[in-house]
Amino acid sequence: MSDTLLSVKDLVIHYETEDEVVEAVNKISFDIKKGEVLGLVGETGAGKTTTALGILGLLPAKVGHVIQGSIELEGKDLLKLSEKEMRQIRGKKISMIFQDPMTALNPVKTVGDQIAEVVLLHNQCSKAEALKRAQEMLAMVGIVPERYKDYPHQFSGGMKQRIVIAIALACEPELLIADEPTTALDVTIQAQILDMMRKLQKEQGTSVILITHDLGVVAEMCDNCAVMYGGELVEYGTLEQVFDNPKHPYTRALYKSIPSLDKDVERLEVIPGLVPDPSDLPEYCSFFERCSEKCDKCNKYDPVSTEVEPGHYAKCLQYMKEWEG
Amino acid sequence: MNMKKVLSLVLVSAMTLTMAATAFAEEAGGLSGANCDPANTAKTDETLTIGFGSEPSTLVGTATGNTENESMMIFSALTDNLVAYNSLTGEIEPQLATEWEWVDDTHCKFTLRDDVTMSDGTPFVADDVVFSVKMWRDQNATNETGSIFTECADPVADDEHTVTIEFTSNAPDIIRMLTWTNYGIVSEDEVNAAGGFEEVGKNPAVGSGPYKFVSWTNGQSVVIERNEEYWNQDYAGYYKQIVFTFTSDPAARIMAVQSGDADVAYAIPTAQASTFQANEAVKVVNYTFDQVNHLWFNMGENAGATADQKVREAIDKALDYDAINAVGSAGLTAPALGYFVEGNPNYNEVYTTEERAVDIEGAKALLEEAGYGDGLTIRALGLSDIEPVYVVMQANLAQAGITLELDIPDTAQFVGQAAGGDYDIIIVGEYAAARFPSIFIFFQNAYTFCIGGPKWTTDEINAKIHDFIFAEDQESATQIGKEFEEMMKESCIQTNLFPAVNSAVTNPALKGFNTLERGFMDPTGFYKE
Amino acid sequence: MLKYIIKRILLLIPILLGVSAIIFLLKTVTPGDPARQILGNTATEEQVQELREELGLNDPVVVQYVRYIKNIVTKGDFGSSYRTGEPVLSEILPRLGTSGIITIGAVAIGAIIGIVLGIISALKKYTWVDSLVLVISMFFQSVPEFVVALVLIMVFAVNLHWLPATGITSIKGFILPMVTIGLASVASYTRITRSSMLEVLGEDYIRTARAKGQTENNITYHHALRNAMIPVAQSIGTSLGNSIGGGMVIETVFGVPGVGKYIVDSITQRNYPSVLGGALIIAMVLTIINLIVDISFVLIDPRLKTTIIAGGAKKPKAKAA
Amino acid sequence: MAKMHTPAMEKIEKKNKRRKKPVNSTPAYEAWKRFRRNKTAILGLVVVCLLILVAIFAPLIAPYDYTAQDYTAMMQAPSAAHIFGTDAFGRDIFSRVIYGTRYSLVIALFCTIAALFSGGLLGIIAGYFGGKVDTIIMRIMDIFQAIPMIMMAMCIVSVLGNGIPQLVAAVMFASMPTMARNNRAAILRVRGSDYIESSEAIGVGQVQMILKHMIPNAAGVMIIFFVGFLAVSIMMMSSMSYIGVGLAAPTPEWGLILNDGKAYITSAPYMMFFPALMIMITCFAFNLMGDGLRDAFDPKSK
Repeated sequence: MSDTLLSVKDLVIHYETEDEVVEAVNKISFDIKKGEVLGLVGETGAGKTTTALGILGLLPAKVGHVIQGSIELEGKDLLKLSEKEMRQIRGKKISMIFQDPMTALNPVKTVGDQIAEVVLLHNQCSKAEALKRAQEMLAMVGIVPERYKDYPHQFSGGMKQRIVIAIALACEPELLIADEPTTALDVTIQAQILDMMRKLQKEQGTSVILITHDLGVVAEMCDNCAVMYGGELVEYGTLEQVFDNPKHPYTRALYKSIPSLDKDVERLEVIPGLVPDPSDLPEYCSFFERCSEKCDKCNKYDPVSTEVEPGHYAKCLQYMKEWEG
Repeated sequence: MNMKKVLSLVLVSAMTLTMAATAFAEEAGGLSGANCDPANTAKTDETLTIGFGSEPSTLVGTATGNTENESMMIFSALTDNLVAYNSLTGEIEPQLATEWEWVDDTHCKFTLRDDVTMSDGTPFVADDVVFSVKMWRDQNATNETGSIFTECADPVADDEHTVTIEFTSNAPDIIRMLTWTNYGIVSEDEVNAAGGFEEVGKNPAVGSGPYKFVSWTNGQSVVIERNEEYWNQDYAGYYKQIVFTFTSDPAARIMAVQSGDADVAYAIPTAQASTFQANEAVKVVNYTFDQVNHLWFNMGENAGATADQKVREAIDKALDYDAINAVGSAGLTAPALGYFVEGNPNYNEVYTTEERAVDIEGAKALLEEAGYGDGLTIRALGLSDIEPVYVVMQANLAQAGITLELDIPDTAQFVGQAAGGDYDIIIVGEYAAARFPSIFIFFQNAYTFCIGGPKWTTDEINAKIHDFIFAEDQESATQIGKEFEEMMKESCIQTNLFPAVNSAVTNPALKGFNTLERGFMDPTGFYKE
Repeated sequence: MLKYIIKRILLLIPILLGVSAIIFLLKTVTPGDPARQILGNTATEEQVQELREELGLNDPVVVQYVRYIKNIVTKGDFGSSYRTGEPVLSEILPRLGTSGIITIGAVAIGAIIGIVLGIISALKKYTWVDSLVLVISMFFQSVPEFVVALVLIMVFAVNLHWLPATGITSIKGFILPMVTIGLASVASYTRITRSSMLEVLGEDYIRTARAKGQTENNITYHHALRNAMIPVAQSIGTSLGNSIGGGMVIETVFGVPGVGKYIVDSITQRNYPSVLGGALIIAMVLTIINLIVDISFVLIDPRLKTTIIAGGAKKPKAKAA
Repeated sequence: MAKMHTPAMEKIEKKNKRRKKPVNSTPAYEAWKRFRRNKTAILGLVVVCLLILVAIFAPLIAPYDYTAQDYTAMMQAPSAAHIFGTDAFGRDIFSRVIYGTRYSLVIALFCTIAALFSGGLLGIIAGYFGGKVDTIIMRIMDIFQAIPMIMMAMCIVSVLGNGIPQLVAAVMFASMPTMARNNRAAILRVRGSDYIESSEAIGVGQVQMILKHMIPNAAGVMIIFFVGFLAVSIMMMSSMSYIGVGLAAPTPEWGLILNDGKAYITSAPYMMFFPALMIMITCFAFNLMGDGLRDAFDPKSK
């Protein structure tokens, strides 16, 4: 337990509006060790971002509600903390970077100020020291430090994402949540950003939750991998386990749909049907409609995540005794 | 919204007015410029603030022929006249001139005081009177001020303190005109020092009057202060300083008095002032000033339906004179039965109340005869002050099938239309306190530019007016006046509506509200107990 | 930056020509003869015609117009007032000061109250507070200006004697006119601030700030407010401009010698040089203020610096004021 | 069906049972749903409907003829006989205010339509064509803005006399600059959006572009201006009467009644209070409705 940084247990998050209730996250549990990079994979609407916002307590006011579950960071359940205590954690212990760098920075403040702000928030130091720290961070993310006086609109998309990362890592957080950090960037810039993130992660020993829908990025960056579908964690394991020996039908279907160089295939395999409507989820297995390996009992039970092999979990009826019965 | 004090501007520009104490001005009038009220003896350092409706363009009207009321009133505090009118006794009394006598039928010799100094410290001498008369004659050739000196020779200064002035005639009341505020004496040195006739209006350091000019902040205020070396020792002058401010909205002017920023709100529409009778925070002053509002029918060359006497009589029958009086003078006076104000020596009761009663059927019959059976539309011209009276007429005439359209332009446009006879009916009054040479001005074609009136006259009318002005004694004058009014009534040239009333709202503790001629207020008579 | 300023100033010329041309047209159409106004109603026709000749009023309109423009361009002479003979410029400038003070004060009052109410209703969206703010700010926009003015005089001058009822003999005389004009503009500022704040609070960089652990208050005042102020500043700029000449009704009720009252009085007295001079000077002040406002945006919003300096090419997606 | 049942879900299920058949949500329906939820906007709408009814049935509601003068009952404070009291001519203010609803609403409507077709149209053209046309139109608007509104109004009235068409013309000229600027901004926001560029790509003609694409999308913003301007034009009418260029006497237009009563503000405030109240209620209702419409049509700025 000692080296577990964050453990999420039975987390349920709903979005309640006047017309409908969206079950975004349904009973998710996972742990992250210090220095571990966990890839959170899944199609859009699978609840990845909601999980991240839930951890940081940034769910939209009046609409986002944590129904049940606990998120323990070093023994303390974040959901029980007051807003004031939560603020001390955000940016200090856990920080987050978002998808679209173009709008992630305040257009009317200099980048130096925006980095210095998080430093000033969490350490007792003068503005000058904070700005010096900001320049160090700029150098770390590969930007000329003297440009700390410039404004966000004077940087390209890739440069802006570097600044956002600089802000996130300025206070050397223990956990960095990156919500599709490179999706908005083109491939070449994407590779540079990912290399830089891996380098910084190694140096500072930060644990990272990398949210993406791009399996290639996961393969390159992550130690463990968690696959999400319909707000549930359908498979969890080390990179090798999940990539080389996928257990859950959805994960297997995902790999089939990746174009590979060595096999020349006329048409790519596509998973039939659509992602389930989160405001109208079935009681049974959410992947039932689209599953190619289902049996007639699959629409009666909602399977529980079972440990198929040490450290490799899958949420499918195949690995439960009800499968034969 | 009307920028200028409308009613009196129209009147004073074309007619002469007289000063008269009225029944309900709270003090009897008296010598203009002197303390009319014996109790006014104190001399203090207080400041009096008078709220006028509009700002004059000059403060020495007679230097450029300007006739704005506000400039006349301020000018009257700065200067003295040769003679003054005592409204109590009805006599003309000495002021700068100790005595005067007619030398022949056009020349009058005045003996002057020798103890008076002008505002620039120089003594007051005959040459100053010569200069002033020449100014009146040359600079005011086309208005009443100059009308009594047209084509007269320059006055002659017989010695330091006697002067002989030539007049157009020796009409009995011509000397009385010299009591008007226009005829304040100024010296040539003072006018030249201020930069000549055009400039003196802006910097009027002139005259020998009880107050001297201090400053004029354009758009804001004019300040005058007490003349400590004033020659007339029995005049105390309670206030050290008088400030004239300019606020066009009457409601705002009254509020200034209520809030204590001002002491007098001048020229408030009578109906508006009368709603403050019950309010102890302010005192309402109403006074008539020898002027009756007359309704004139256009009979000139571009006259419309009103050229037909039957139409004029139909209108006269349809009007409800009681309602008009109730709205026009807030019921303070009774409907007028003659051309002059009751109590004026020339007053004749020409109409009976029965003739004044409303007769809709009679009006309709007359309209039938005149060929307007199926309706008639006529246009009334006026400024916003008189609009309420027109609204009453509108309702009255509607009963008789006559549609009255109201044409209420702003002052500049009104003056052009009223002089050009661009109207069917128009309400204008005439200041007729005495038999001044310009009396019955609407008929006298000597005054080419006259506001309103019938735009029509006959030799017979002009002859009758001449006899009236030059009648030897009052009885014969009143008799000729009666014959003239009968003539007007017989061909229904005009109808008398109601005596004009001026109103003001003042600080309740303020006393000494004296009136000058033409309903002007005398700023120098105020005091507190 | 300089090129942009010069371009905007050059744009002023067609505007001034347009304004003077239209007023000249209106002048010829309006009845009421200026010469008659100067000489008073007792002057004879010959005298009036003689003065009309002297003032060149009988020349064809075009000749008068060209002469007027030539005077301004060559000698900077806006002609002198028919009424007082003073050069129009010297009469208008002090009045411009009075109107300017009142306008700046009014806009300040309106903006401050408007922005505060706007922020409150943005933060307290969909609560009764939001509706209450809406009702309060709407109230002053729904009552005619001169009614508000007269009521304020009644309350503060007549009953409480705190402030003078009319005139600006004392500085306190400025307070009521400023409050009257200011209150009327509160509603528009509230609405602009509210919608701008809501838009900004939805932006990503606000979420980034929250992710930094920043407090809600700081987010509102340091991050959100500054960005939200850009459209608000634009509306302050434009209203600063057009209310300079617009305070006519208020200046009349309070008896304040501002530019609005000066023009109204000049129109009534058919004092055309003053009307023309007044309108041209207001047009100039208007353009200069709008220019200053645009330039000041650069201080608030660095993004505009590039668009303004780069020849003012407005991006099609620019949020127009 | 749901993974988990929470109280919030029950509430919604109950509500869904009551709703009849599902309605296809057009933008207008969505806007109406949002408008209906906004209580203040509904209040505005109700008051406006009430005013329209009062205007239509004025003769039935008003106890007296609005021109009937009774000089024996001049300036009486509100009493049983005269609910709002009588004015300086003894006319019943309540009847005049009720008839005034007709004048004020009708003239406000004409003014707004005139303003929309003059300034509004110019704004749309300037916004759509941009470039040279835009600068020319905008400069003309600057010129009109510099000309004092009162001079324009005075000239129109002094030449054509007092009357409804002259008043509408005066309000139209006075409002042209602001109306043009607002509509231009509305069109600019629409012009920049992708669906306009895409329809240009498929070769849609210019006139058709404006009519079929631009105006429907900018309609939301224009309706907001339309309703907002109704309030502004009523206010303008009252300031026009204050300056003396409004309608001619006996018309019972609120601005005129207000102006008649202005002289008696300290001594007989009721003469001014009731017309001012009616103007306030009407402008209030229009403004609230306008604000509700703004939220409904432009949710992003809600």
